[in-house]
Formats: sequence, structure tokens, C-alpha cells
Amino acid sequence: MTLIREFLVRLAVWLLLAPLLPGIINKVKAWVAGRRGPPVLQLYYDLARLWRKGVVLSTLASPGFIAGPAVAWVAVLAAALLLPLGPLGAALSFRGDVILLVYLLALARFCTAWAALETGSAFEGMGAAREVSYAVLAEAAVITAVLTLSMQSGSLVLRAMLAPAAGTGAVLLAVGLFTVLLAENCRVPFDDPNTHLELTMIHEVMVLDHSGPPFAAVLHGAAMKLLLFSVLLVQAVLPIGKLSGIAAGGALIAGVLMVTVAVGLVESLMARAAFRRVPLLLTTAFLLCVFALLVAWKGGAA
Amino acid sequence: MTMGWLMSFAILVLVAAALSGARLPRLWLALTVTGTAAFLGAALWTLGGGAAWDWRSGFAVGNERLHLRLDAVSAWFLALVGVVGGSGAIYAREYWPDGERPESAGRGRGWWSTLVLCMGLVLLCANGLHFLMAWEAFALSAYFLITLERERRETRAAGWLYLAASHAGTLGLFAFFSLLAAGTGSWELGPMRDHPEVAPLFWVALFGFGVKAGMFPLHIWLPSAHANAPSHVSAIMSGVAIKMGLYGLIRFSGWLPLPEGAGWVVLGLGAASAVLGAAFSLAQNDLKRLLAYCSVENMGIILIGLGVGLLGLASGDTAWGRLAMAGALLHVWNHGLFKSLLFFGAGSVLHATGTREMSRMGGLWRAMPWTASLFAFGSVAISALPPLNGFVSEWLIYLGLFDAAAGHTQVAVAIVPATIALGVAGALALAAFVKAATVVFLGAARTQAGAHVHECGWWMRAPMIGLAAVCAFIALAPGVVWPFIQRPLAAWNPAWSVDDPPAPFATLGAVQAALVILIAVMVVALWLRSRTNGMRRALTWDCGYAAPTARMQYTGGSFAALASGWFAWVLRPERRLRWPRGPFPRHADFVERIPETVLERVIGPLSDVVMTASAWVRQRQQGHLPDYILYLVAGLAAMGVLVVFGSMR
Amino acid sequence: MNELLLIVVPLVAAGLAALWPHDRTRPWFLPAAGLAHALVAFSLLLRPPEAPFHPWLGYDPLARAMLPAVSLLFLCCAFYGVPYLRLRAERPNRVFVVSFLSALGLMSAAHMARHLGVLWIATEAVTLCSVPLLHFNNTPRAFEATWKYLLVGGTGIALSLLGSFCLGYASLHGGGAGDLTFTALMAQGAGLSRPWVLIAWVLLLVGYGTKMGLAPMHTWKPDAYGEAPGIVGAMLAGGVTTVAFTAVLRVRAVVDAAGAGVVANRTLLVIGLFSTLVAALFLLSARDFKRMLAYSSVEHMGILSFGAALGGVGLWAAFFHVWNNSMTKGALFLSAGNIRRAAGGRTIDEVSGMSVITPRSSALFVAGLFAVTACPPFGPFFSELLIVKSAFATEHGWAAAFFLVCLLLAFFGLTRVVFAIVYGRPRNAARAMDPRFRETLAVIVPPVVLLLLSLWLGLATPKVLREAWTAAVSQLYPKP
Amino acid sequence: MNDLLNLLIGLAMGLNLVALGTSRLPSLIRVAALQGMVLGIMPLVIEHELRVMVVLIAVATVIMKGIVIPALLRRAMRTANIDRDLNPLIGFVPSLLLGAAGMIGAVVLARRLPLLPEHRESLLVAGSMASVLTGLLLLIGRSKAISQVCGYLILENGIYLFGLLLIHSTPLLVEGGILLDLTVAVFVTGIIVDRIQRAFDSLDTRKLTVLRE
Repeated sequence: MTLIREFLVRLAVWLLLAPLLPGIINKVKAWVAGRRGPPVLQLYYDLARLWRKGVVLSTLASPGFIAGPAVAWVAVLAAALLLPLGPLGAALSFRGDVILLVYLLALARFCTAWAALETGSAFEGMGAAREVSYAVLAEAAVITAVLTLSMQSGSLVLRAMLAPAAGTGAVLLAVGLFTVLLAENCRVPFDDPNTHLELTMIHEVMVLDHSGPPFAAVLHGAAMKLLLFSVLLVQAVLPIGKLSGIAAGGALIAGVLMVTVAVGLVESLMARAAFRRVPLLLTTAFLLCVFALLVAWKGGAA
Repeated sequence: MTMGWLMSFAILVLVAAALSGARLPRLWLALTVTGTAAFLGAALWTLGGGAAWDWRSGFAVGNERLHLRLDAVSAWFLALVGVVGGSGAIYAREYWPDGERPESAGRGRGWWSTLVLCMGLVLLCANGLHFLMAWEAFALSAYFLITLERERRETRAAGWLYLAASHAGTLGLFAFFSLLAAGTGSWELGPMRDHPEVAPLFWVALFGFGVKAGMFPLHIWLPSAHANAPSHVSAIMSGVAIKMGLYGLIRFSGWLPLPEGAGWVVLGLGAASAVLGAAFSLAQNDLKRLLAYCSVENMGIILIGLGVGLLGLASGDTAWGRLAMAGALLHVWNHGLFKSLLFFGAGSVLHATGTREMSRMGGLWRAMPWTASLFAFGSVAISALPPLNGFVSEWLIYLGLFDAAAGHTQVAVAIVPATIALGVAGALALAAFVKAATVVFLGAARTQAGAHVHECGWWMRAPMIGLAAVCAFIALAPGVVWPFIQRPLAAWNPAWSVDDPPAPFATLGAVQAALVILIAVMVVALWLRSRTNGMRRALTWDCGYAAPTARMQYTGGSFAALASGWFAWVLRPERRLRWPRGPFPRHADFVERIPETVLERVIGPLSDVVMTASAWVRQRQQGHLPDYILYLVAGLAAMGVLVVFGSMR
Repeated sequence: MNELLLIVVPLVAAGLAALWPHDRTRPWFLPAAGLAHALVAFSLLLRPPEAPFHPWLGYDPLARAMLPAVSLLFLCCAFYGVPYLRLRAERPNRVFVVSFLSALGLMSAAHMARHLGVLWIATEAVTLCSVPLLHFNNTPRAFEATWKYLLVGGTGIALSLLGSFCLGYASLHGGGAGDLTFTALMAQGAGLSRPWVLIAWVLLLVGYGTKMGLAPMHTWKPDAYGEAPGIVGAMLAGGVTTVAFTAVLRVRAVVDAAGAGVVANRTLLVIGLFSTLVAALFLLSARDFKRMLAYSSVEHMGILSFGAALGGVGLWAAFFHVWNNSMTKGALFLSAGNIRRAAGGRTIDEVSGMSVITPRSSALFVAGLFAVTACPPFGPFFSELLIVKSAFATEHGWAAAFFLVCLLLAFFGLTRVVFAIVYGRPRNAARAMDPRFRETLAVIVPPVVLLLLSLWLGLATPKVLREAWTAAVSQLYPKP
Repeated sequence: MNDLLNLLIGLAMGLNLVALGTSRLPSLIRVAALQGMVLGIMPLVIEHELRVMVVLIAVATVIMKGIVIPALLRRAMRTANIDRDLNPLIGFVPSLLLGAAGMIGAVVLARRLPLLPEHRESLLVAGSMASVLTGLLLLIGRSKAISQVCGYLILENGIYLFGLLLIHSTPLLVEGGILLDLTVAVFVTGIIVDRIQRAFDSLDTRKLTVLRE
């Protein structure tokens, strides 16, 4: 009974809180720019509206055009459920779940790209190409980060792995993961979620042709992914596991908020990087993770 | 003794099939399917815990007693031979029928059964001499299958390249087996860890079998052969034949005493094959070439697993080594299954459109939904994405890698880069297969070739569905497969205790099943919701293009440009670009060619040197009799000098 | 006394054929004599005579290990010869048949010769007999080939005569009574004067090596094989070379007895590997498929001497390879002859797609190709593998590696040419040459039989042959 | 009488040099013939009592080497009316020098080789080596078919000389060998003549190069 209740709670957290983050980010940006900006709950309204709207399908699109977002959404949700939520812990945790998490995100990527290419549009093809290509570098960084965590903790279970060692390693890892977060969630400086230059976009341009409920799934999935990454980042660098229940929860929430604010600040203070500089940024992130790995290695050896 | 009967039955049936192939297609199909089924049955029985079958003949072949042995390791591969051999035979009935190929269909059938039989014998032979015989026979029958369509020049060239490379490997095996026989004093094969002096032979074996396995620098023959062979042949080549090289490596790395650093080298080669294979496959514009290079990548993944296993063996500690080895073995099956599935799919595309150029296709899903969905299934599986089987085996390998790294031991130096390489290769493969599946099946038809096509019939569809089903089974019930994996592990190296299955395997299966259900629910829900909200079709919006044409679509080349650009140092793409000029540009074109780097940059120059020598020698023989006498005298002098110095010492 | 039949029967048959009036029926002398010869040879193989019937001539183990192969090859060529000569009705065949038969008799004599002089005389007689055979086509090209064959081969022969003299002088100088039988020479052993023995070895190796066609004395071979009819090529490649190889082995045994065996082996090894290399290089850019066969024969002569140089097991494998070489080369030459007949050309520039025009012969040609390139399950695979193994076993690792590389290059060359000839689209020049040619059983069966024999030799080497080879080895390496 | 033999051998060796030096085909043939005759009478000198066999050899040799083959060659030359100059691949002076060097080397080498006492004094070995070298030199250095035949004859003469060492111990080997070797020569010349009578091909082997790689 309690199991099911806990599970439902986690589900609720992921499903309900996720759309909050983009709202917060936008608020921060507006505040920095000195505007009032859209309400924090804007995304909730959008989702609700989209869920009620009809769908316009491209004449070329196959059923995969609707299945894609669905699968992607499920994949992200499943990945999220594998991730422990501070005191709540993970819905399901077993040896090697971290690998499953990484590959679930890959599945989401596959489906988004698939759906994007359904329409035979040049823009969306371009977006998909960028998505999968940058993912190659991001993947390297993520795997290295995971390797670091597992070498720190000597374990392959997320719950145990997210017991970070304070120090340089944590800092390096934090910066590295933050960069990966920006890249994977298509934020500035990798992508500009609210530009109107399709040529410069990745994620937004991939979903140009989506509409209605599928589009809602896409947006919600993106929000969940953002939340997932920030939670991962926070737990990877903050020693939350050592705290007591309430404190841990508070710390986690605070951390996530910090991350979101940081994202917002980055978006408002930095310009989008030119595309040829993107690989450079990602490589930097990868290298940061590698250094973190080396630190972890020495730490473990000592 | 039932096993003996079963085996002899299978062999006899396949021989009969090989003979009946030319004239009696129906009988041939029945016999081949029966024979392969018998192989499969025998293999599963052995894997299911049956005692290893060991048989010595009374008579001698080539002055050596026949010695056949079916232990778990052989059985593991034999099962694959059975599955792909049988389904390929069914597929060929429609794909390569007498009606369309009157000249080569019969030959194709005969050689097919021969190939299957010889691969089975390679797995069974426990005597070096007969192993070599079966090996070469298998290589030759593969050659004849590749060149079925021998009226095409490029097919002949590809076939010759394959034959040449394979013969180089075979001569390596000549050296390997004769050195082994010279070392141990007999052609008999078996565990020989008590002969430390034969340890260096592992390197010879690595070359000999590596050529066949398509290991990275030795893969030169693979792309063109797989691309130009008939698709069912490509399927068995890529799904099973190259696994024979792997079988050799696994087999003898289990039997031979291993030299210092064997594991490191294998791991390194595996990592290189994985990343570069994936990069090459992403860059290809020929559908079957893309699949072929992806085989190189998957061989790399398997070799990574094997390498970790060897490292584990070397460092005595067994847990992670065993995991990675298990992953490698499982990936052998998985890759065999979904790669054959993909080649079958590519075959039906080729059959429908008559071209392998992806940039000529597009929008095929409408005409061939079955092929499209099965190909998509295969793409997800081969990109090692959950909830399919590719992920299961890679997951095992990852477990092994991570555990090894967590040990903070010396091996981590090799393990960490390998892990990262595996991750990168996975991402690249994903990109490659997004490209393959979408460019071929989605969007609008780019040329007339893609315009009016037909779905393949049931004879071609059924094998694909069957293979997909097996993939799904492995994906959803890995716990069932696990005990089967343990037997080859135990047979591979008895030193390992393999009683405890890693608990999460069951969990993983459950998770994957749950994932499937969730996906189904969500898809249906979204679909219903959209329908209730009302769906209408319209032109692709694409930011308001009034009349998007098929030529505005992203092509495969442009899709891959970004990522393959990062590998330009090895891909060395050759581009010819004519910019549009003036207000009304008359012509502008862009041609890109991805060369076979190793072949053209390494083997080419080498062969040039040899051919120069050959030309020089020919120049010496221009029909002048005095010269000939001079050579005779020179020979006399040389022999004299040799004798004088020889007798001095 | 039956041994004598091996020499007499063919010669008598030759005499009768010379007197026989009808060109049309004369060719039947070939199979008849061949059959008789084979019967005698094999009955002797099964029941070898205890002692040679004459100190100078005898069916000793060495002859027993080699001669039946030649006899078998001759039989198949003879059966092929009948339809072939019918096809070439425009040419008078008296001289051809007579010299073909007498060549057989003399080859038997050369194999059985246990005396230095007799050996030399027989070998040279074989050379002379093969001159009209080479010249059969009677074209300027054939003339040129014959001319070169005679002069290069003659020089070699002369050198081997000089070598024989030197060996004789060695024994004389060592206090020998001038008895030049090999038994006597080997008995004299260390008594032979070493310098003269060495000089003799060099001269004889080069002399008989020229007959064998070892590089760099091989130059006559491609011309001769390229211009001679298929059966002549087969006999030269499978029979005459065997004679020369036997001669080299007999002499080598004497040199070994004189205590210079190491030096002899080294020279054999070097010249063998060199021949293999040169042949491989030529094959790599060969264009004419009959000359290609000649170079392949050079390669196999190299393999033989490589094996002989290894001694013991290697030598045994060399005997094995002699048989395989005779059978496979025979099959190749005969099928190549068919293809040559049907196709108007001889080079890959003129001929292609023969699998359409002469399917059977082409299939045979390809099968023969794989046989000759040591692909299982044909005989050469086993013998060459054994040679490689014994090379590794006798610490000749690098030589073996080099050898394998040469085999690989040769494989490249051979496959290149053969596939170019057999596959692809047929040229319209084909069939222009000889419209009378049909792929009748008569021209298909002999090569098939030869291939089957090579298959059989490999898969189930008869016990009697293995014993015969072992006996021959122990004759050449008498255990002290 | 050993001196007489050595005198003859010396004469033969001199003829070698002449053969190398001459620039005309007929004289080359003449030299070869002369050398053949000189060699032919040697057995009579060597043998103490004249056995029938020996006489037979001598006569046969003289007839063959001295008369038949040269006649054949001359006939060939005439029928083919080829120009009498033999254009050398190795110039006359170099070949002369080489021949001389070879001769000296032969003498030196012959001294160092172990010989039976009765052969110590004779020039047989040296002479035979010199002639063999000369023969090979002609075969390599002269391009006309007929001149090559002459070279071959001289080569044979050298071998014949060596054979004389063994004529006591193993006469049959020597005789058989030599006689058969002569037949080779006959064959060679025969082939040419036969060829010429059918068609006037060039006998310049530099033109006989259709068969090539």
C-alpha cells in the first residue's frame, strides 16, 4: 500500500512540478530584463489549452508522427522515475539503473528526431541533425560523469552513486553537468528557446509541425527532462543523502531552484554561441567531467 | 547418442539440400529449413544443459580422425547459424526466385546450403586440419554467394576483394594451426593452457580470425562485399559469417594460454572498431554500406566485451570479466538477429526501388508499411535503446566495464576510455540509424525510384517478423536467456564459477516489459485524444512554405554532415561543389564520396609497391635469349657463392 | 624384370605408331600404351620388387614414389589426346604420337635410373623427345618457343653433364673405381672429394633446376607452355619436372652422404623460396592464362624444393605434393586447353565470360584454380600445409612466413586472371577460333578424373602411397 | 705425350680467344669446327693403346663437330643469306678481355683444385673451364642464332675436355654423354635449317622476341 502511495507521490512530483521550471526561468529572464514577464504557471495554461486543441498533421506524416512524442514522453518519465528524489528515494532502483536512465534519454532523442523527420521539412531535418550530432559529444560527457560517480561510490545504483565527494571533483562535475544540462535541454548558449530564427534552433525547430496533444506531450516531456537534469545535478554535487528527511527535501528543492535561476541568468546574460563553437563548449564539458573522473579515481585509489 | 543422430541427420539433410538446390527449389527449401531447424534444436538442447557431444570417427579424412565436438560455446553460435540460415532460405524464395534470376537462383540455393553446412562444421570440428578445411570451404561458398550477380562488374570486384582478404586470413590460420600442431604435436584442438610456449600464437589467431570478423583495420573487404551481395547473403554474412571469426577468437582465447596484454589489445581494437565503424556508417549514403559499417561497429562492441573478459581472466578476478563476456556473447546473438532483420528490410527496399542510394528514396512507409515498421524496430534495437534486446547486451557490457573501473585497478586505464568509446559509438549509431530509417521511409519520395514501389510478399515478410519476435523475446525475458548464456561462459573457461545470475536481470526484464506497456498506453491515449480533438491533414507548415518540394528535404548527406565532419580526419570525404552563380543559376551541384580510407590510403600504396616490383620483374623478361642465358649463369654464380660461403661456415 | 616393361612398352608402342599408316586411328596408341604402362606401374607400386633388377636401372623406392603419378597423368592426357588430335586433323600426328610415347618410356627410364650417366642420358633424351611436341602447332611462335626451350634447356643440360663429370671425378679422386651408380657413390660417402662434390652439386642443381624450371632458370617455361598444346603442357608440368626433381633428389642424397647435406639444403631452400617469389610476382601481373599456368608451375617447383630442403617430413610432403601437382596441373592444362580452343584468344584482354561459352571447362578451370592454390579439400592443401608445418617444426619460421606471403601473392594473381577469363560478359571474338570444338565428354572427363584423383589423394591418401613415400624418404636419408 | 696434349689444349684455348675476337660469322663457324677437330683427336693422344671404342669416339667427334655441324651452319647461313657480320651485344674487346681473364682464372683455379696426380700436369681442367666460359660468353654476347649455336658448340667442347679426365674410368658415361650432346647440337642446327627452308625468318634472336612478358 505504502509502496503504491510513494510511487504515486513521486509520479505527482514529476508530472506536476516539472512545468514549473520553465516558468521560473522565464520569470528570472523577465526580471533581469526589467519586464514583468509571463506568469510562472504559463506552461500549465499552455499545456491545458493544447490538450484540448485539435491536431494538424502534415500530409507526409505517418502514425509515427504522433507515436514519437508519446514514446519520448514515456521514456523521459521512466528515466525520471529511476532518479531518486532526495528523501523520497527512487521509485525503482537496481544495479545498473543509471545506464538504463542514460539510454532512456537516448530513446527519447531517437523518437523526437524521428517525429521531426516525418514532415520532410528542411528546418526540422536540420534540427534533428543537430540534436543527434551534439548528443554524441553530450553522451561522452554524461558517460564520463556517470563513470565518475560510480568510481566515487564504487556502485552502480543511482541511489548509492548520488553520494558525492565534496571538493574539486564536485565542482568540476557540477560545471560539466550544468553545461550538459544546458545542451541537452537546448538552452542558451546552445539553443534559444524563444527565438524566431528557425535556422538557429535545435529543439524548437524540431517540433515546428507538432500541434495539439502531441505538442503538449513534447512540451511537458521537455520540462520533465529539465527537472530531471537539475535534480541529477543537484544530487550529484550536494551531499543530500547525508541530511535528514526534511532538510534533505529542502536542500533538494533549494538546489533545483538555484539551478533554474542559474539557467535563467545564463540565458539573460549570455548570447547564443555560434554553432561552430558548440562542439567546443561540449568538449569543454566533457573535459571537465574527465578531470572530475581523474580526481575521483585518485580519491578512490588513495 | 540421440545428439549424434540429430547431428548426422542435419548434416545429411543439408548435403541433400545443397545437391537439390539447383533443380528442386521446393524440396531445397524444405530440406534447408529442416537442417537448420535440426542445428537449432541441437544447439538449444546443448545450451539447455545437455551434455557436450563429442564424437570421433573410425575413418580418417586427410590422414586425421574426424573429431566433432558440440559444446556450449559452439552451440551458442550454432543456434545463430540455424536461425539465420533457415529464415534466409525462406526469404530467398521470394527475393531471389528463378523467375527473375534464372541464371543464378539455382546456384544461390546450392551454395546457401553449403555455406550453412560449412559454418556448422567450423563450429563442430575439434581437429585443426578439419577446422581449416571447413573454414576455407565456408569462405569459398560465401564467395560464390556474394558473386551470385557476377555479371555486374562491381559485384565481381567486391567478391574478389572479399576472397583476397579472406584468403590472407586463411593463410594466417595456416600459420596458426601449423604452429599449434608443431607446438603441441598433434592437430587435436582443446584446452592447451599447459603449453605456455604457444601463448604468442594468440596474435596470429587475432589476425587470422580478425580479418573474417571485420575488426577495424582488417575490415577492408566487409563494406563492399555486404553492399554488393544479394541481401539475404548480406544478412547471413553480416549476421553469422563474421561471427565465425569471433567464434575463433573466443574459442582460442579460451583454450590458449594468453600472452601478456592480450586483453588490452583486444579492448583497444574493439573500441577503435566501435567508434570508427559507427562514424563510417553514419557517413555512408548507400543503405547497405551503412548497415555493413554498422557491423564493424557491433563487432567492436563485442570485442570490447571480449577484451574485458580477457582482462578479467588475466587479473584472476572473475565477476566483471564474466559480466562483460556474457554481454559479448548475448550481443553476438542480438546483432546476428537484428542485423539480419535490417538487411532483409534493406533487401525488400532494394527489391522495390532497385537502388541502394538513400538519397533517391524517401516516403516509402506509405507503400511498404510492414518493411518500414520492421526496419524501424530493427533500428531501435540496433541502436541499443530500451526496451529492446540490443540494450540488454550492451547493458551487461556496461556493467562489466563499470565494475572493472570501480576497482580502481590498473585495468581502469584501459577500461575508462573503452567505456567512453562505447558511449560515443552508441550515440553515433543512433544518429546513423535515425538517418537510415527516416531518410528511406519518411518524408516525401525524392525521385521516381521511390515513387511507385510495392510491399514485399509474405515469404519475405515472415522471416523478418520471426526475427523481430525473437528480438522482442530476448528483450522482454532476458531472465530466461541468462541460464543459456552461462553454459558457454562455463565452457569457455572452466575456471569461472557461474552459478549466480546477476539479480537485476529479472528486474531489467520487468522494467522493459513495463516500459512497453506504458508506451502502448501513452501512444493509444495520445492517438485517441488527438482523434477526439479532431485531426486534419495539411501541407507541412515549415514556417509557411507555400509549396514545399521533395527536393527541399534534408538528405542523408546533409543529415550526417555535422557529426561526420568531426571524423573528417579518418573519413576523408571527397567533395566536389559547384556553387550556383548569377541571378538565374543554370547549374549547381554537389558530389560527395566517402572513400574506403584504410583500403585506399594504406592497402593501395602497399599493393602499388608490390606491383612495381612485379612490373620490374616482367621488364627483365622481354624474350631476349642472351638475357635468359645470362640469368642462368647468374643463378649458377649465386648458387656457387652460396655454397662457398655455406661450406666455409 | 617387369620394371623393364615400363620402358619397353611405350617405346615399342612408339615404334608401332611410327609404322602405323592411318593418322585417324594412330592416336589410339596413346591410351593403349598408357593403360599398359599404368597397369605395370601400379602393380609394381603394390608389390615392389625386392632388389633393382640391374644396378643401373631399378624400380627403387624413389621411382616407386614418383613414377605412378606420371603414369596416371599420362593416361589421362592420352585419353584426352585422342579427341584432341581428331580435332587437329589438319596436322599430321605421326611425329607427335611417336615422340609422346617415347617421352613416356624415357621418363620411366629417368625415374628408374640409378646411375649418374643413365639418369643424365634419359633426362636429355626426354628433352629431345619433347621438342617435336612443342613444335606441333608449327607456327612462328611455336618455333620461337622451341628454339628458346632448346637453347636454354640445352645449356642447362650441358651444365648438368659437366656436373655429372665433376661428381664422377670426385669419386675418382676419392679413390673410387669409377662406379657411378648412386648406391656406390653414397657408399663412398665422405670418401668423395668435397670440393668436387660441391662443384658438382651446384652444376647439377642448376642444370636439372633448369629442367624443373626453378627461377632464374625458368625463362623457357612460359614460352614453351604457352605455345604447346594442352596435353604437352600437362606432361611437361607434371611429368618432365618430376623427372628433374627426382634427379635433384638423387644427387642431393649423394651430396648428403658426402657430408655436405646442410649446404645442399640451404641452396635448395634459397632457390625454392626465390622461385616461389619470382613466380608470385609474375603471376600478379600475368595476362595470358597459359603462361600463367607456367608461372604457377614455377611456383610449385619452388614449393617442391622448399619442402625437399626441409628434409624428413618436409621431403615426405614434397613427394605428396609431386602427386598433387601432377594431378591438379594436368586438370588445369586440359581445361585451359578446352577454353583456349573455344575462345579466340589467350589473354584476359581478348577472352572473358567463358562460363557462358564453355560452362563445364570453366567450372573445371575454377575448381582447378582453387585446387592449385591449396584450397581444401583438394590434395595440394594437405601437402602444402604439411610443408608449412614441418617448416615451423624445423625452426624455419621466417622461411615459412615468407613462403606464405608468396602463396598469397600467387593466389591474388591466379584468381585475378582466372576470374577475368571465366566470368563477365563473353567477347564476340570467342568461338571465332575453332567452330569444330564442342564440350564433349571426351574432353571433359580426363580433367574431371584428374581433379577427382587430387581430391581423393587429399581426403584419403592411400596407405600404400604413404608407405611408398616413407620408403623413398628413408632411401634418401639412410639411417646410419 | 702429355706435352702434346697440353699443346693441343693450348691450341683450343687460343681458338677460344679467336672465337671471341672474330667479327665475321663464317670465321666463327670455322673456329668452332677447328676446335672440334682438335678435340676430336685428343682421345687418340691420351689413350696408350688404341681401343676400337676410342677410335670410334674420335672419328665420330671429328666428323660431327668438325664437318657435319659446320656444314649445316654454313648452309643455313647461305640459304638465309644473312649478313656475315655478327653484331655483338658485348663488344669484341670486352669479350676478349673477359675471355682472357676467364682463361687466367681457370688456370689459377685449376691449380687450386684437388687433382689426381696424373692430371696435375695437364691443362685439361683449365682448358675445359676456359672453353665453358667462352661458350657462355658467346651465348650471352652474340645475338645471331648461328653464332649462339657456335657458342653452344664451344661450351660443349669444354665439357668434352673435362670428360676426357674420366675416359679411363668410365668411358661409357663420357661417350654416351658426348654423343648425345652432339645430337642436341644437331637438333639445334637442324631446327634452324628446317625453319629457314620453310620461311626466311630472321635468325637474329633480337627479333625472336614475340614471346615476352
